[in-house]
Amino acid sequence: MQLTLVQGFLLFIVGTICQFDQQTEAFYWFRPMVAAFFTGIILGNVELGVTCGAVTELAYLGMTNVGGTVPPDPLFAGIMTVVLAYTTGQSAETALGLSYPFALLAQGIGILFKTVYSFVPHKLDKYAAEADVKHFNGLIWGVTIFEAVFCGFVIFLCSYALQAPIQAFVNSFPTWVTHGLEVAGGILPAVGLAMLLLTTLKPETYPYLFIGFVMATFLKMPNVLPVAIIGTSLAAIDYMYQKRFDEQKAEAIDDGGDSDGI
Amino acid sequence: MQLTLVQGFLLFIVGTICQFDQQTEAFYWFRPMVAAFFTGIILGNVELGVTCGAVTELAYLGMTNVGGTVPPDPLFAGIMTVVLAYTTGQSAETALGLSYPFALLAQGIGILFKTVYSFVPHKLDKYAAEADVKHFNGLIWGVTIFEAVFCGFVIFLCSYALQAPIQAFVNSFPTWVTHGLEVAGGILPAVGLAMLLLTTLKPETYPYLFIGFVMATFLKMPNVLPVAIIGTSLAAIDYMYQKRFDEQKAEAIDDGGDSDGI
Amino acid sequence: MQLTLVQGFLLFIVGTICQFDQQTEAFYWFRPMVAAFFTGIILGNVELGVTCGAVTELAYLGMTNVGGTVPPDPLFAGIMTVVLAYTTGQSAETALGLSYPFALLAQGIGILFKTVYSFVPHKLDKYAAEADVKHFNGLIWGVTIFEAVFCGFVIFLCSYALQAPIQAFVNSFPTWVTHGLEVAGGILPAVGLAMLLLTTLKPETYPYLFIGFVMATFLKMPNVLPVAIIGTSLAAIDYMYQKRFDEQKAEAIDDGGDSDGI
Amino acid sequence: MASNPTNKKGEPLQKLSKSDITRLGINSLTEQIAFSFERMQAPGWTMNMIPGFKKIYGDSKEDLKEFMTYNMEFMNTEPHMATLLQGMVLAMEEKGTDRKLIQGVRNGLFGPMAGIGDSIFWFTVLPITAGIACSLAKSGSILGPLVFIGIYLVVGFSRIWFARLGYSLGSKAVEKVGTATRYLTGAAGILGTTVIGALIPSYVSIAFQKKLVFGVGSTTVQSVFDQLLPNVLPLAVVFLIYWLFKKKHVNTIAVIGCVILFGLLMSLLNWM
Amino acid sequence: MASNPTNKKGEPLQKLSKSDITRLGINSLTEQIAFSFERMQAPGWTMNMIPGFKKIYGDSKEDLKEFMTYNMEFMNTEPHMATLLQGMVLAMEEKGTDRKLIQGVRNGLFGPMAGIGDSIFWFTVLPITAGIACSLAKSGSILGPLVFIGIYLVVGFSRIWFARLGYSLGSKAVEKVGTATRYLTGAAGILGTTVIGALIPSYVSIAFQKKLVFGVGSTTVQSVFDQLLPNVLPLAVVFLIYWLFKKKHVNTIAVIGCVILFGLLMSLLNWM
Amino acid sequence: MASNPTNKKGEPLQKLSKSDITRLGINSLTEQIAFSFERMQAPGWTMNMIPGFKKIYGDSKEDLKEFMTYNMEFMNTEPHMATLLQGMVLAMEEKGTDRKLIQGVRNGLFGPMAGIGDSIFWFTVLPITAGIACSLAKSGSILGPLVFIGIYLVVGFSRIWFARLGYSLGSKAVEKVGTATRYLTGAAGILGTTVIGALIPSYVSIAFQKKLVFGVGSTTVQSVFDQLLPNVLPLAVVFLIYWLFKKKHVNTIAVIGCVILFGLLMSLLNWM
Ligand SMILES: OC[C@H]1O[C@H](O)[C@@H](O)[C@@H](O)[C@@H]1O
Ligand SMILES: OC[C@H]1O[C@H](O)[C@@H](O)[C@@H](O)[C@@H]1O
Ligand SMILES: OC[C@H]1O[C@H](O)[C@@H](O)[C@@H](O)[C@@H]1O
Repeated sequence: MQLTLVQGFLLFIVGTICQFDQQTEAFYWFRPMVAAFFTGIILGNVELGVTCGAVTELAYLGMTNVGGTVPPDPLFAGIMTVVLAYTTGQSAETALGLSYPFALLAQGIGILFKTVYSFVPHKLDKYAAEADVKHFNGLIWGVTIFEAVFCGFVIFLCSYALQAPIQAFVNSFPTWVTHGLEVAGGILPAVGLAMLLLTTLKPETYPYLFIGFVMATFLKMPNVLPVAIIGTSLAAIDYMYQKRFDEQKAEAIDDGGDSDGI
Repeated sequence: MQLTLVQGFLLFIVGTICQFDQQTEAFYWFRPMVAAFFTGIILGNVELGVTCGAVTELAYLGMTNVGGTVPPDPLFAGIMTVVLAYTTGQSAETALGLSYPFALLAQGIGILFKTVYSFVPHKLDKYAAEADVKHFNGLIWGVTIFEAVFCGFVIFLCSYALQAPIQAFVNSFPTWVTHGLEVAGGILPAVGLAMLLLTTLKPETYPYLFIGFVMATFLKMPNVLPVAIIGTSLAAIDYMYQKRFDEQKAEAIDDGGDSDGI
Repeated sequence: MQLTLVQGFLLFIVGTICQFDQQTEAFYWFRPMVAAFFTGIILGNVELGVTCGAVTELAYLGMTNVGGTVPPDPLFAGIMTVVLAYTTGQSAETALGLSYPFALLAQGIGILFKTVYSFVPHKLDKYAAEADVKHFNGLIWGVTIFEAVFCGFVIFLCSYALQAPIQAFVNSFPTWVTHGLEVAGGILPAVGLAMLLLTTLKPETYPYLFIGFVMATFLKMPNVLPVAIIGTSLAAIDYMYQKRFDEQKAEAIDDGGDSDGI
Repeated sequence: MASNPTNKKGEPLQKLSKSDITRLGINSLTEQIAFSFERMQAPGWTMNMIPGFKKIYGDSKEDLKEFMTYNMEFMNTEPHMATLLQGMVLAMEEKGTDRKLIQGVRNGLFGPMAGIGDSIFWFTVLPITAGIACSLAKSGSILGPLVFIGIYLVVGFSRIWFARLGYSLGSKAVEKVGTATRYLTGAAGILGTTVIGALIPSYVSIAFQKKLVFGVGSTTVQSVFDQLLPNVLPLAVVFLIYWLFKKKHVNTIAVIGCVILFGLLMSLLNWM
Repeated sequence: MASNPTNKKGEPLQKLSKSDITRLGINSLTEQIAFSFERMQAPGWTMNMIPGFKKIYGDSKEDLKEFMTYNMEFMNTEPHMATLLQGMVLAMEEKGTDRKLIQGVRNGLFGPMAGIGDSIFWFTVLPITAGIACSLAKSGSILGPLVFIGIYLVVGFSRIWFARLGYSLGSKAVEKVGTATRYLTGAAGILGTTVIGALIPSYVSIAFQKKLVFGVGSTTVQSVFDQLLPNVLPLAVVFLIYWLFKKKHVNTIAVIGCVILFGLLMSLLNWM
Repeated sequence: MASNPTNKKGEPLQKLSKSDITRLGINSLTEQIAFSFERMQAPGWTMNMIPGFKKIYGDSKEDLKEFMTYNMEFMNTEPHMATLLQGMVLAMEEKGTDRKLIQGVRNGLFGPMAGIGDSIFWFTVLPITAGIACSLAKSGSILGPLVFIGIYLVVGFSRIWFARLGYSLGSKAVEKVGTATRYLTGAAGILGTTVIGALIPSYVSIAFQKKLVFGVGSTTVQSVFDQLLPNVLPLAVVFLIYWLFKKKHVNTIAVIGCVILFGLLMSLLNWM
């Protein structure tokens, strides 16, 4: 099925809004679950949107921008999976595979913006030095909205305007490339996790990493909540000991002081 | 099959003895496993008694009177399940369901006694003030035996004398009521556990609750023993630290005191 | 199939080398995995050697000489399993069963040597008192090589020279004896473990024994590595606390001393 | 502690023999006799100790009066733990310890000790014994009940051992009693709480009907809870009731009533 | 701390009202606005606090200059934690705390707090919410996205609560802020690391092709790794990348590039 | 410690070079040579260190006599740990440390170190290596034994590293050696005990025959034990033997004899 111009335009709007949300991380509308739902509404097939959203959400769970990194884009993946399932009539799973290059494209755009925008803080420094709140805020909002609109426009292009050529380009990828990108996609979440370890991993926390790992490897859990429960429990136990250590010390000092009188 | 008068009378005796045991919690003869066994002997079908005892015991495992609460009565459940299986020829499982109202009846009686008997300690206070051991002990034994005999008699009524009308009454319950009581029965053990938490749950022990919960949820264990083993291990580890804290403190005080001389 | 004299002789050499390695525990060539491999090469059927090695290795995993004990001999088991599979044409598993008496025989020889050799250190004491390094080292190497060669020779006998009579003797065992020895073989590793507990089990480490036991009983793990990981994690956590205890103490002493001046 | 304590008649206190303590252990099989919501185990608690007390204090009515009166205060703990405490009380009486202190120890301990006792006897010994007996009994073998009865004979008479343990603990310096009980309640709390945590999923059963779905779509309600955390409903119910007890001071009977109403309602709605 | 702190104009500082803090919480929904690799969240971080700061310091341009300038330093943390820190900063500003100290607290905390925030929001809330929503959505029911949107509305506006928490923490004596944050980061580290440990096997997927065998024999390559330790490859990859970051100071883009090349190579070799 | 220690000839002690330590590591591949129940590893232990000792003390026969004699005392530990201890001993000899102290360190450590060494080498490295090798070898591939041999070459020559570690530990102040070894044995104990706990169910196999039932009923004997606690029999056997060793001081050969008799008996009765 083909998209109409109106649908293309509505996708531009949804894309812009969700991309703005992706930049601020305010309400998580950039996640496939939500973006695909909106896309489904626009295309007049809510069920398709919801189903594709579920499939894509699970596949992109590990794709986080923890530490300021930019992963294959979940927003583009969410929208394009629905669009491709709609236009090609393929299953959600197949469409998910086809949408992967678009997620990579958007990843590239994201990196570009976050690099180029390095000029922004320097300008802001100047406004700060003048306590010029108006220009300060203006610049901030301006560049953010520009990025959002830009991405919305790319979505418009991918889904409506340049549908044919983009798809042709995508289809020209040999299988080994597509598959290779998928393999890489499976490994990519390791980057986010390693990044996170930079802040949480210390000699004292090492043991807990392995406790979590062993739990997840050998227990059948529906999600990470039981591990979070155990993690919190272990943290609480440690907290109590640390507190007693400090109290002890405080008391010892007092007692040491008092003992003079004995 | 019908019960004979002799069998009814023997059930009265067994009921009285087991109920006395239920009040003192001396030998756990009030548990379905034992009571049903005795009932089977009386009815001349030991195997039936044993089988029904096993089924009922498992169903009433959570029915404890921890904290002085009164749950649906395991003793009545044990005896009546055998009686009903015997008289109706139904399977142990079905008889278990049919015996539930009797367990509720006995629960009511139990609550009544424990409430009404609140007059007893006041009398005992008086005897205590006079150091009148004879009356003191006499009253105690008197009321306890009375309750036991009363319950024995109710068992006699339920199983022999009023067999027909009671069953008619029970059968008049609509299914949704019986099922509703079953649902409630499934939840009731939570009362005993919550009660127990009132004494054991403290900021320091919270983490262990969740450790136990996660273990039981995700490991396939035949019973709670492995958790008790782990609980004991964790308690021992904590004990060693607590002890070191105290030793440390003691030493610190000493050292503090000694250090004057340096 | 029959073994040739050359093969018998080569087995003598391999047996001697591996037995020497068993006495020094240098490279673990005495384990069935390696010894059976060499035997397979000698018999011209490497695959048979490798397969028998795998089967035997797993069965003798628990047979360790921890604490200086002597278990049913893994080296003899490894070699004889291949030899018997080769000569009788039976499967590796059956050959493993048939080789068990040879492992027991070698166990006996091992115990004998380690007992008789108790005269050695007394002689060495004398050389030591004279600082006579040459005789000291000479005696050490002499007795060790003698034991290795002796065992190599027994292997030669079992596999080539006395093949027939030994097998006849072995076959004369009634089934209940063979099975009884197998039952005992299943229990024997408990001796090594109990021995090890003599050095590691203390009031402080008791809890960890049960943690390991429960993990292994209720988690499906391919080997003991996950437990070692958790054990290391728990050791690290304990280490951190112990260290803090000591620091605390040190500080307390200091502070106690300092407090005089306040 | 008074050196050479005497009873009110001025006679020196006597020592309890080992058989006195054994007798206490056997007596305390009836520790829970005449239980009522008013004072719970106080009657049996007091009664069990009278013979031992008389041995120590002779036939001084004055002393017995005081003893019976202060012991008739509210008391409730797990019966084996009660025996242990009774042993401690008699040991302290024998030393002529101040009754304020004895009362303090008793009142401070019966709650926490209930926790450990219940964890051990109600929540570990019972399910394991029952589990074994049921597995033997399933096919109708009388070995099942016999094993059950046998184990509980041992459990019952273990009170003799608890009486001795309590007596020897109570004979220690009061200070050590304090330290020992502090460690004991600490360890007890951890063991007890761990076991309770594990019992929640196996004792409490609450789940929505298998076929109950949300208005839209075909996902069942229960599957969503299972997706969140298996056994989350039992856990939630226990915490809800705990909270009702702790913060709202709702009484037990009312809670049981609510549970029954809830069950009926769920049944009527065909939700569970 | 100066008693009766004033702004540069000599006017006494004003107190923030509860609604000022609420407003801070709402403002901070845009804390990550204008993100760039150069200073990351600094622009949004600064912008969000301006209204509150003005309330305290009045329209003293001098003070605002200083405030905006020192806040424009590099900043990156998990957004909810940022809100909490913003609350602390404003509370400290209100007390006229030395800016060196404020900066110290901020710079010392944003890293560790990112750890806990990411563990909670990215790695616990997201997969659980997604899991539930997906299970509802599988059959096409709009309940799935609606639940997702609903939960994240709550998560979004929870910033109001984080702002209040931060503000009340920051109002404490500076010393206590120190102790509190030390305990917090300790606990956070443990929770975060445990969760990350568990995510490694479920988020990172790397395995050799099912049919890939060693040249000789028919044992598959992957089965050997599984024999050693299931999920050992994901674990190894995470540690490898961690090591590249930590010891070799490789930058993120380079690592991502290597991962992609590696994927292509494995695909070409038909190994994965 | 004497400043400028000398040998009996009055010559100053020499320093060991790195290659001397490497040589010690290689020598100690034969640490267990001439093993007998009388002194166990003493001969190899002594022999391995002679070259290093001669390097330090020159050709002073007097010193060598003393050295060889005190080292010929009973000694038994895990071979890699022995290497580590040898390194420590030579380092202390080099500093002219009092031999009483050296002996103290050695005798205090060889037991606990055996615990950790055995846990690591016998009970972790061996089963894992064997597991991997067997999975490769199952189908007859020579990769299995080759991998096994390869890993154990590394394990064997790791003694060089252990010698160095021991030497550097021993060079520290004696006091620090004490602290380090205390922490080491603490951690070792925990790791070792955990691993042993896990090995009990997988190494010790004891179970009643599948078809063995009690006289009455059809429940099998083994199912009752499984109902109580899976693997309870292996656990019980290990504790029984442990108790025989610890409390009854039964010797190993006697225990092995009993086990064999027990096995024959069970086989005869057709119980196992
Ligand atoms: O909970 C403490 C205690 O309460 C009541 O007295 C009885 O139900 C006992 O069985 C229980 O142990
Ligand atoms: O890792 C901290 C932080 O880094 C970036 O700012 C964003 O990706 C946030 O989502 C993340 O929480
Ligand atoms: O148990 C310590 C030690 O004892 C003996 O010397 C040998 O069996 C070694 O393999 C073992 O490591």
